[in-house]
Amino acid sequence: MIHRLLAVLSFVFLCVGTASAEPLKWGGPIGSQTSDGYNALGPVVKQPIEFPHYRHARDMGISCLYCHTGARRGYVSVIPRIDKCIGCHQNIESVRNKPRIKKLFEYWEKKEPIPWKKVNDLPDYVRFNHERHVQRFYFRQNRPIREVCGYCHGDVANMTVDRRVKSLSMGWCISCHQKDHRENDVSMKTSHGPYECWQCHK
Amino acid sequence: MSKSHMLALFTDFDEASNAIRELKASNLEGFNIKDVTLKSPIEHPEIEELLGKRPVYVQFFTLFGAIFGGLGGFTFISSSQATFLLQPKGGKPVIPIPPDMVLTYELFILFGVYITVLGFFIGAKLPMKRHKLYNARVSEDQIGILIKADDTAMPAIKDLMTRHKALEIIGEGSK
Amino acid sequence: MSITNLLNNWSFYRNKRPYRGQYDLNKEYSEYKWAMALDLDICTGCNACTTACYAENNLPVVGKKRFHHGQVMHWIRIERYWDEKMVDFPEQGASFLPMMCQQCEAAPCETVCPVGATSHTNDGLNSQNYHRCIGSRYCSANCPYKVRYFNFWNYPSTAWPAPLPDQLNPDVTVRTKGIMEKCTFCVQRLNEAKSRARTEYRLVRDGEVVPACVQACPTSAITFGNIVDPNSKVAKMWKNQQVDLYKDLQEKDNTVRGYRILEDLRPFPSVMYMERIRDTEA
Amino acid sequence: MINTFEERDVAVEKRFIHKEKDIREDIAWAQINKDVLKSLERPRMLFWVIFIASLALFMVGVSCEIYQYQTGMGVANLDNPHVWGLYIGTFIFWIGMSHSGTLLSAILHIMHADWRKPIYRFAEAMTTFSLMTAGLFVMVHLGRVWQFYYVVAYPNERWTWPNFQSPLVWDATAIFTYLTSSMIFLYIGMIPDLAICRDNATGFRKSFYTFLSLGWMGTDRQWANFRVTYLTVACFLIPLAVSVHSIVATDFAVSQQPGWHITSFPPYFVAGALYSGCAAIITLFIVLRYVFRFEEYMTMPILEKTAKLTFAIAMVWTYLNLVEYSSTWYGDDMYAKQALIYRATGDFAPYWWMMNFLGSVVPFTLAFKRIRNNIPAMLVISILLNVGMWLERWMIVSPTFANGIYPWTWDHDQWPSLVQWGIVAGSFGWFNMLFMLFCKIFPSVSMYEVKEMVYHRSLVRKGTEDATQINPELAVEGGIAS
Repeated sequence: MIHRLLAVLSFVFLCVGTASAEPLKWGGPIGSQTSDGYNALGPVVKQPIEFPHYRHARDMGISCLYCHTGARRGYVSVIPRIDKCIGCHQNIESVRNKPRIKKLFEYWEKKEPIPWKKVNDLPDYVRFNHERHVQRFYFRQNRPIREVCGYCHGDVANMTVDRRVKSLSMGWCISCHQKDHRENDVSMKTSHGPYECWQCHK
Repeated sequence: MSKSHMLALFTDFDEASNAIRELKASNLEGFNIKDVTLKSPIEHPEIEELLGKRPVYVQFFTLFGAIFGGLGGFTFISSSQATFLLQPKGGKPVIPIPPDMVLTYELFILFGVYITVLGFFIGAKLPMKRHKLYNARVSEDQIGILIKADDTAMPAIKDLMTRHKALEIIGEGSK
Repeated sequence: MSITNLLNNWSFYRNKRPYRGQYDLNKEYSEYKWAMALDLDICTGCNACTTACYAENNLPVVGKKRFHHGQVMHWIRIERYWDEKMVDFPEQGASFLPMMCQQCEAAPCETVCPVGATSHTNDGLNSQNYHRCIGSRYCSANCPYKVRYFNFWNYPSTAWPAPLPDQLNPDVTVRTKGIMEKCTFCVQRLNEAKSRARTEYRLVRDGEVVPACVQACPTSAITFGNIVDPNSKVAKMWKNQQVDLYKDLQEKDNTVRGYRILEDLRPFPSVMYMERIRDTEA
Repeated sequence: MINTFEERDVAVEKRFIHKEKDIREDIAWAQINKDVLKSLERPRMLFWVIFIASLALFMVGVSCEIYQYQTGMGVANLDNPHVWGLYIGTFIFWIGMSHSGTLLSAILHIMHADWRKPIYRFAEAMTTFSLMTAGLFVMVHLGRVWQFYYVVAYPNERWTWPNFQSPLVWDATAIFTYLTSSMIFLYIGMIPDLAICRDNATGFRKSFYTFLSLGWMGTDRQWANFRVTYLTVACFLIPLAVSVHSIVATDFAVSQQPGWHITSFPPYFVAGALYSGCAAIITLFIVLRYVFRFEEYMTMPILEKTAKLTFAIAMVWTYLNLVEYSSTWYGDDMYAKQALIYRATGDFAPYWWMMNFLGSVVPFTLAFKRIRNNIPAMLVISILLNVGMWLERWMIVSPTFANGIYPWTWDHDQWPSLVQWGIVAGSFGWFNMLFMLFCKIFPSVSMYEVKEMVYHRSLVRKGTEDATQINPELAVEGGIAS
């Protein structure tokens, strides 16, 4: 009996294994799997100041590109310098005495940069080109900026301190690159992302 | 009707085959030639023939495994070459036939062998627990005939075995 | 399902490179094919290109002993030959041949890499993916020009003592031990130029971007550009020298000097050399 | 003139059965069990000497590899055009050595040559262990060993696949297939013997063999399935073995290097593989025969037959070697011609000539019966042949790099460093160690097949003595077998 069961099981295993083999299945879930799972939150990063993203991006409705200026013209999206923070906050007296703002001004008076920590960190040999993605999806397709950034960064506008949301593994990148996206909001022409090694790896 | 087992050990292989031949011809009630199991230190195709048709299905496993390995192998290789990350390689097509054939051939053999062996384990019912009437001497130099029959037929069989110079007859009860 | 993909695109997957018209402005994904033309008559063998390459691409300096043993890491090297028969060695000068990765269209190194660390890009470059490389060194064994260099030692920890790491180019990986590397035509510059051009809805202009060696060459012996664009300097030079990218045996007049090295092995290199002419009677 | 059956049988007997008694036919079956099982318990002192020496040698290799792992491939004294060295040469050597195990166990099994029965088990073990050693060399050779799994095709989070066009991937697949298949073949063929061990062992060993023998009882059903399976796997193994070494040959033949780009490489490699494997079988035969007191089973006629086989394969190899040279010489490829001249006259010339001498001239000593029956001489000759075959592999790899197509990269001061030599020596230690352990733990003479051999011969003898009862099938089988 057990042998017949073994035979059936191994046959089933072979068939299921073949059917679920990755090359036979485009866009399957395998590439998106990481140790912490799909769409699970990454590790908690302790920042020097718990920057309230929700306050700026959601409540105030500030565009992501206002602070992360590099995203539309370079590889790196840039964490804003302290003078950018001060430029606004020196005119906002109402929150001046809040503990986080006090901390901010402490750094400003000490003339020290804030030692922010990187949250969405890629390996050093990978270069994510923010410019291309922002140009394509924000400037050409006219999608809302929070949606464009949110592909990879998640709903930052509802977070306080940013946490990594997507796995950011190579397979995850590719799972999006293989899809056809419209080239701009006028034409219906679509194309997929590039897939050469040298597009991202340096 | 309760059934019991009996193991007869022989040193003379000719006597053993004669015993089986006679058993087969005897038409005892409560006994079927299918219930005879031969245990021997070496293989005896000639005695196995006497026991009647006991087909081996290993070759069907081999066939399945080889076909699966060959077709599945080629599909696997060529479709993984043609996945989204397809990278053109030095002047060759994305799916080059000769290299894929080499790998297909290897996978054909790999699965052929694996599934043949799987078939062997299934066909020979391995791994199994040894029968309680197993005797270590059948792995040395004696041939053993294990018979399952009705209790009523047992004395006659035992008598037949003794006539054929069985060295020892071990019954279920006598152990 | 990929089987449908296989069946639908079978003829595409069976296409061999290079095929004529592969690089064509009218077709998708073929706006660029980077190529070089190298005039040996102008080259003075000054090694500026090598030096520039060391600076641009984070090449480790290995020292005299390892250089002598052949563990040197120069992506572009100046080869010296004393091959002119008319004059004896002291009188004649050396002829120089700068040799870098030829970015072959049918690169022999690509097919043999077990992990696919090296493959072809759409711009006709022969890409080398350092962190995919496992160091089987098969590509070097199969490269007819021997322009692939293997990191035999752990250079990141030895080649750049304390303040030197600050001068490394952040756009280029510092390669660890046990991997293969080679000339990239300074792909970090090309990618940036392409991205900039794309943002501005245009193609890269001729001369807008050059690799470090071309930039450093004091005599402008090397010309670099996009051969797809018929008006680019390099395309004109290829055309004038009657060298065709898709041919393994060129039919040309005696008056032209252009040739590609080891063309008979059919790697279809992307670098055209122009023969040196020497007035031996003078 | 043969007119009657009786006369025919007498002739058959004269010709095949009584000519060479490769094994005593009246040996008691219990005695076979006893003799072989003794090897699991009390080998001669030499066993431990060999084992300890191999272990020490292996440790030398391990320390060299650790040093190389931490420092980089530079310690192997390779350089940039000359990127492959002894590692790849020795890799081919070990792959090659594995082939004769398949020759003895699968090919001769299908051809009913039953003189192989006492010696095929250890040859099959040799296949397995030399393949393991070869696999290690691939690892040792890699610049980044810790990433070796990139070659394996498995679904991963990078969505990448190995490059299936690369001969190295074919190699990996072929070696994996060959290693696992020959291990399975070895194991399946050993199950009846493991059952014998189980029935005779006590204590911890009993449970060990009980586990491995899977409850084998030798029933007719088991034997019938066993026979079909063993034959099928043998049939698969023969083309597999040929394909494995052909694929190793394509590692070279596929590339553009002069001296490698040769069509006759695959058969040349296969012949060389069988050659070095047969020579290694002779060496191990002599060692095992002494160490485990197997004089009764590993008899001189069997050694002689193996020696004849070696001689024949040596001549095949010599022929293919000459084909390689002459096709290059008369060919049109100036690069290849110049590489050939370089081998014969350049820096590697002494080793090249030595290789040709050891590979093609030394085997002629095997043509003499007196030498074939002289054990010390056979030991020396078999080792010499293997040295020759090892040199052959080195001569394939190194001179080509030293003198390739591109003159700027010609490299004449290439000599393997102590680290390379240490790892190569360590591999011999590793192989010997595993092999000796195998022979100590598992029966290295196949008991049930020796019994079959004795049984069939006694049947044939009985048949020829009593011409009326002859079973023609058995007579023919025995005839071919001897």
